[in-house]
Amino acid sequence: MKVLKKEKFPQIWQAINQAYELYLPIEKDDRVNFAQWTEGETVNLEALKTEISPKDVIFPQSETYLKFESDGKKLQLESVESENREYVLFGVRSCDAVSFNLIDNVFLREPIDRLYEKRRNKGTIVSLACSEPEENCFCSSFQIKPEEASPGVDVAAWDLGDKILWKPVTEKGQVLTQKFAQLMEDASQQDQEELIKLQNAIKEKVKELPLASVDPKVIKGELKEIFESKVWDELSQSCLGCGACTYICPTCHCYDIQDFAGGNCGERFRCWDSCMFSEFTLMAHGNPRTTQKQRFRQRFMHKLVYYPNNHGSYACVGCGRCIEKCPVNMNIVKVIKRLGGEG
Amino acid sequence: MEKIANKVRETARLALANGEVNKILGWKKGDFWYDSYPAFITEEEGTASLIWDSFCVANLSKYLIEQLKEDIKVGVFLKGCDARAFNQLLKDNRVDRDKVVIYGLPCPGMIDPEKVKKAGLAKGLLDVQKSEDEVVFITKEGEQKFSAREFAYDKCLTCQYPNPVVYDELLAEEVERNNTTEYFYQDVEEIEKMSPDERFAYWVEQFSKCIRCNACRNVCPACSCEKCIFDNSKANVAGKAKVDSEEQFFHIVRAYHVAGRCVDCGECSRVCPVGIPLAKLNRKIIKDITEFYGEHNAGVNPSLDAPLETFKLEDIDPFETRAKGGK
Amino acid sequence: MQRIGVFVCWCGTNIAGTVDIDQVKQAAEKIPGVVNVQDYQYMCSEVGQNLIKNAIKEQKLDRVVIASCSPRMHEATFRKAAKSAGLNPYLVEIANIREQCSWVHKNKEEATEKAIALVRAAVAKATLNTELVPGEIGVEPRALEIGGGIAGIQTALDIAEAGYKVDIIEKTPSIGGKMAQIDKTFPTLDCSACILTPKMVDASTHPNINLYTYSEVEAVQGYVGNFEVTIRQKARSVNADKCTGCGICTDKCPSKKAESEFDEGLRKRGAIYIPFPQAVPNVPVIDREECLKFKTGKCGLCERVCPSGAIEFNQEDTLVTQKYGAIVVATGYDLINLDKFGEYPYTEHPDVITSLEFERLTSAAGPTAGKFLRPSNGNKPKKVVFVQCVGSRDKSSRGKTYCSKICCMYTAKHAMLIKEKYPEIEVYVFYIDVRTPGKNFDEFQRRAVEEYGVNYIKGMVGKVFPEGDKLQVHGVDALSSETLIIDADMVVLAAATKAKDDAQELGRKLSISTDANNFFTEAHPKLRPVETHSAGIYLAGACQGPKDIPETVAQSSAAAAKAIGLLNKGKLVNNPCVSQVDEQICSGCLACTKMCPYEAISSQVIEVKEQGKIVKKTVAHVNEALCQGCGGCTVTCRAGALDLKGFMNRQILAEVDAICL
Amino acid sequence: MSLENKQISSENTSNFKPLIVAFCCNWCSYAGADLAGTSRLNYPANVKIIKVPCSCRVNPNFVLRAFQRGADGVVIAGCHPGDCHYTSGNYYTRRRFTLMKNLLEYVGLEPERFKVDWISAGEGNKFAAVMNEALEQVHKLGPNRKLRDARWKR
Repeated sequence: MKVLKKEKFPQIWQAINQAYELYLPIEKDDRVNFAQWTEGETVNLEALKTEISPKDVIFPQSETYLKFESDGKKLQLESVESENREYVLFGVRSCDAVSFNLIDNVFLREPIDRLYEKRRNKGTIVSLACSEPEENCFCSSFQIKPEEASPGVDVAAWDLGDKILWKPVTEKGQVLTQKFAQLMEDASQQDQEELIKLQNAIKEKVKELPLASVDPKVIKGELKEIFESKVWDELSQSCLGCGACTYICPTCHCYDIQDFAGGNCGERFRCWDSCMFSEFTLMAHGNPRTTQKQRFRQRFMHKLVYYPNNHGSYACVGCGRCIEKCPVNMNIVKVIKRLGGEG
Repeated sequence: MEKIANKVRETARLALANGEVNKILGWKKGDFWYDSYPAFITEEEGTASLIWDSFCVANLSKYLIEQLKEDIKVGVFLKGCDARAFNQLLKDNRVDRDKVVIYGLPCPGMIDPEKVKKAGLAKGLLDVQKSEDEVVFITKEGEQKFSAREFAYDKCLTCQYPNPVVYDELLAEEVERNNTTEYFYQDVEEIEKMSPDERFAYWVEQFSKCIRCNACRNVCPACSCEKCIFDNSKANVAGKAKVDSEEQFFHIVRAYHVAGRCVDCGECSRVCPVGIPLAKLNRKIIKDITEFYGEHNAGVNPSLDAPLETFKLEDIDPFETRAKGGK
Repeated sequence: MQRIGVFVCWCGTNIAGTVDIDQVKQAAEKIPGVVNVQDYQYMCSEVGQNLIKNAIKEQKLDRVVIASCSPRMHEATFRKAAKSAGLNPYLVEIANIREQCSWVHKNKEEATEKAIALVRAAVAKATLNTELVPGEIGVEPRALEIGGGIAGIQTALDIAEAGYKVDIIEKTPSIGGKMAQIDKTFPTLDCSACILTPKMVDASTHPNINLYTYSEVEAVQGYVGNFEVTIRQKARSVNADKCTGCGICTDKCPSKKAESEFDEGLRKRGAIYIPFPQAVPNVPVIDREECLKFKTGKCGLCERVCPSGAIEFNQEDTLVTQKYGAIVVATGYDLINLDKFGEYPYTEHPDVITSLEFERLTSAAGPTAGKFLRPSNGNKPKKVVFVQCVGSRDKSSRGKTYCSKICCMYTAKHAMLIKEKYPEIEVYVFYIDVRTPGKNFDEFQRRAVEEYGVNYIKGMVGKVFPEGDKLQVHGVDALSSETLIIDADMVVLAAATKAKDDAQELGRKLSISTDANNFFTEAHPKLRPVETHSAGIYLAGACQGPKDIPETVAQSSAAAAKAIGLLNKGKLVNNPCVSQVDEQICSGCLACTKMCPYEAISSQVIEVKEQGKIVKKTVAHVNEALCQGCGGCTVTCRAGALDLKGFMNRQILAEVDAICL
Repeated sequence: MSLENKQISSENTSNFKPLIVAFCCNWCSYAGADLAGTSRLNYPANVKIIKVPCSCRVNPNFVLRAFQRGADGVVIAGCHPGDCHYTSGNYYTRRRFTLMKNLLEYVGLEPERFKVDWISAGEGNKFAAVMNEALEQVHKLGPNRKLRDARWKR
């Protein structure tokens, strides 16, 4: 276990940036989001949640598959090799770190999504424990421990005031640590004690959170029964059908494939899509889900029923972003509660 | 506001009880102090959960498009901006006035939770109450009073129509808001003062934040098309790629499509999850329309022609470069 | 994939001199969808056309792009050729590489590059072209004549003679118009009434002509061949069927304060009146603003004296709707208001008159029974000054920039009429230029000078001062630079002509345009002088611009010929490039209906299936016969539910893309 | 994390060949362009015309699309107000693009890059003059990068 003094931050950002692409929560216009670090950016590790989840680092909103060029009537294809260097994603909260695993479940199982795999393998994830969980956090509802490193992260970190505690977890994490060890110190006994104190404090805070009692297990019954529940009619009424929730959500991972036709050349790319949109899964015959109720139901059935059936865990990490961002304050917590009979 | 809230509940209960309407659209309270959200009530007993507080910002009028597809009569609570939105929907032939009973709510201005959070007052906050020009934050530890203006949504600070412009029943006395128009175009003027390159840099930075979630469009009462051109892949006007030029295209066209139809509710800016100040585009167009064709407040009087659906022979002509001739 | 043929025309050296034809061909061959590329020296020649026809058949082409001169030149030619080869003519696109390329660019490399881009754009558009089939619409065999002056009468008679029904709408109580007010006509000096009144009678008695006098156009709907016009027949307060025209009522009417419109205010008329003795129809009308019965409720004398009980005080305006195949607009002109011409005290001094007032003063049927007397005192004038171009050729805001065209001639006529009757009266004419083109016109004017001794002074009148019972005319002789002061007894002003004040309003009802001076705009100033841009609506007479009688009559017969040609067709083929509604996408906001200049879009309620339920939905509906294909609605439609066939959104976007490569 | 490369390949300004897309109404301006041709009035070859029935057929989408695709300038030309073949189409054009032009300038486009003008069928001179002027101004400004799609290769 190492310790990294906060005063060393500028140095380490610079150092990491030389060897890797570095993604950090960066503050711009009062808003904090993950972005690639460049000299002079304001890094904000205090803000608990970035506005949008960091999933776009491992799964960019748009990604080109291949480019094509036509010389006269012959079409030449050129697959796009990711030119990205290895990258470090620093300051990921536990919930977001877990979301990566959930997306892995989809993309890294056969048939493996090569593009995703490649990008994912190039990343070293440094998590940062949540010292101050917020009122709309409910990660504990999904057994996520904000005080600990989530499975899958390469380095776990905790904020100890003027320094962070740095614990490599995986081999990749070790490599990263070794590369920049000269900027760190070994953690002292006192640091270890402080960590335990911090972790206990976080646990206490999490228990006190207003949404601590949210429990997706209240949703019981057969799939068909849940699917046909009257509750969907009621809940979906206020949904505007925008994709704000899906695009800020750390676990939503649906995408569309489109072509950009550029005359003599062009490219095929994938881009995020939202099940809330009317054109989602549009096929030649039309759309299987024609009403907002169906689309709304799809999103939550997927997160709370289908995905768990397929992968054994809920496709929600309780980050609370949708609670914050939904224009009409509809969110997964209201859905869980209502499906569990509350209401 | 609590007194009016009682009236809201009573009005809704009566309307359902005596069969005046089959459904009520109002607001309910959720888990948090700021969580006032749209409620759709068909049973008399359900009306007890209705509320009216400083967070009832969601505009209920656009829901009428879907709701009125059933053969029912709907009672709806509308604030000043919501009522303008309703009129715009009426003008666009999207709602049937005869199937709607409007309960007007003069609006004292809504409180922006973001501002509360930014001021560091959100922690442990249990309730927020507003009376006159004061806002009271209630926590376990006690109460704190502030000027309400400090926490009002930006859009409420320049609101010109706090009182509903259309209603069947007004549930409270009209409010007076001394919002001068002086600041109305302040944001627009600031941008106008920049050089073209500065303006472009400003907007590129704003637009590049866009995640294409369409919240701005979907919340907009002027964006009521059955199928938006941006949702129509056959229209071939925009892809979904996260590319600057497509974001610019989307936002410019969106602003143009609501030109002369925007009711200035500011919802686009409010709901944008990444904070793009979209209303500044709409305000620019409102400013230009006012300057060129005279004041037109969309949704205030739906019988007036929308500026882009009509013309005058003597309209200004910024284009004529040379006198006619040379035949 | 389409099978597109590209045909590049050399146009001799017109194109080939500046554009490298081979390069264009090579580039065209590479465009996806293009299967056949050929060039020829003159593609529009029979050989060239056969080249295209054969290629269509042999190569099974389903689209044709011709790179040649402007489509305005030969699009029709090539479409016809394609059609004869079995290809829908709307699958042909033209790349304009002559007028818009080879003729305006000198650099061969650049011109070739541009020609390639234009071909690419045409191919891109053609790829998305669809077969279009023009529809057929019937033609109502009846014409409407708006305006009952000489233009309207002539047109109506010509159309009626051809065997079609014609209705004349006249705003005033009688047909006849300005010509009826005129005393004599130039250059023959024959009596205006003598030649006009027989025509008026012909019109009123012709079995194919129906008069709506004292009537106005309320609304116009429909389109070429099928106009639906609502006519407002204003309440005459006299039952025309019962009235015998005996005139007792007009004699007995106690109110005699109104100024006679026909006599330009130089005579009074009763509240119930017949505008002039030869009026057609010879039925009086009650001026409700003057009538004591209407003003005070008392009187009703006319009702009591009428031997046939024709007076009907409670008559109301009636609206008649009638279908017409063609409309001729012949609403005529007016003289400008002289209020702003303070230098001539027209409004203050009774002896300063307009030329039209002069006509009444010299007319045998006029207020002075043809005796030329000063309106102020009834004495015979000794000196008369004519001032030309009062408001004509005047760039200031009070006047008109154009030449009123008729004034030089009628002033010469007026001068001669005075001299003919009263050789002792001195006559002066102030003029800027004397313009007398026209058969026997110049000879006519010269006679005024040479035979009658009219004093023509080149120059303008600065001011007219009333001085005792004289009018002191201060002018400048521009040729001698001398200042002239003439003690005149009368001053006659050749006031500029102007379009009718309500021309624009009528234009809007008819969807025809007016120019900066409110005269109706012809479809082409040279080649289509009597047509408007709205098919089936024609122009006759001074409503299109200042004209004298012979010109007016000639144009009227031309308009009649056009109208007859249309009515005679029986069926019309309409432009297939019209708007269409995608009912699935249409939200029914109907913004398009407000914008459409032809009222071609209406709303309709359709039933759609939504979630298994039948739901009623309002959508826009395009009347293809009305739509002229401007495409303005497509921009009003935010969702793109409206699109214009032949110029679809996708086609234009494809052109933009292709041009920007 | 956009698909775009950070920089649009920098074009050599000295060889800068501006592209101007001109939408011309069929009845006046397209005919005006033809007249410029029959009168052999020169204007640069970089002006490329798309024919539309009326200037009111021009959708703001088309203008934006042209800029996306690398146009350095866009011109809409229609009949003079009052002379519209369809009586009132260009009055709508005038309103629509008065607002649109201002909006485009508001988001940073240089005013010289987007023009609307009225050119009658008889104004071949004016057509050439308007195009020459547009080109000259755009040339001064250099290649347009605003609103442009980096994926599009001209």
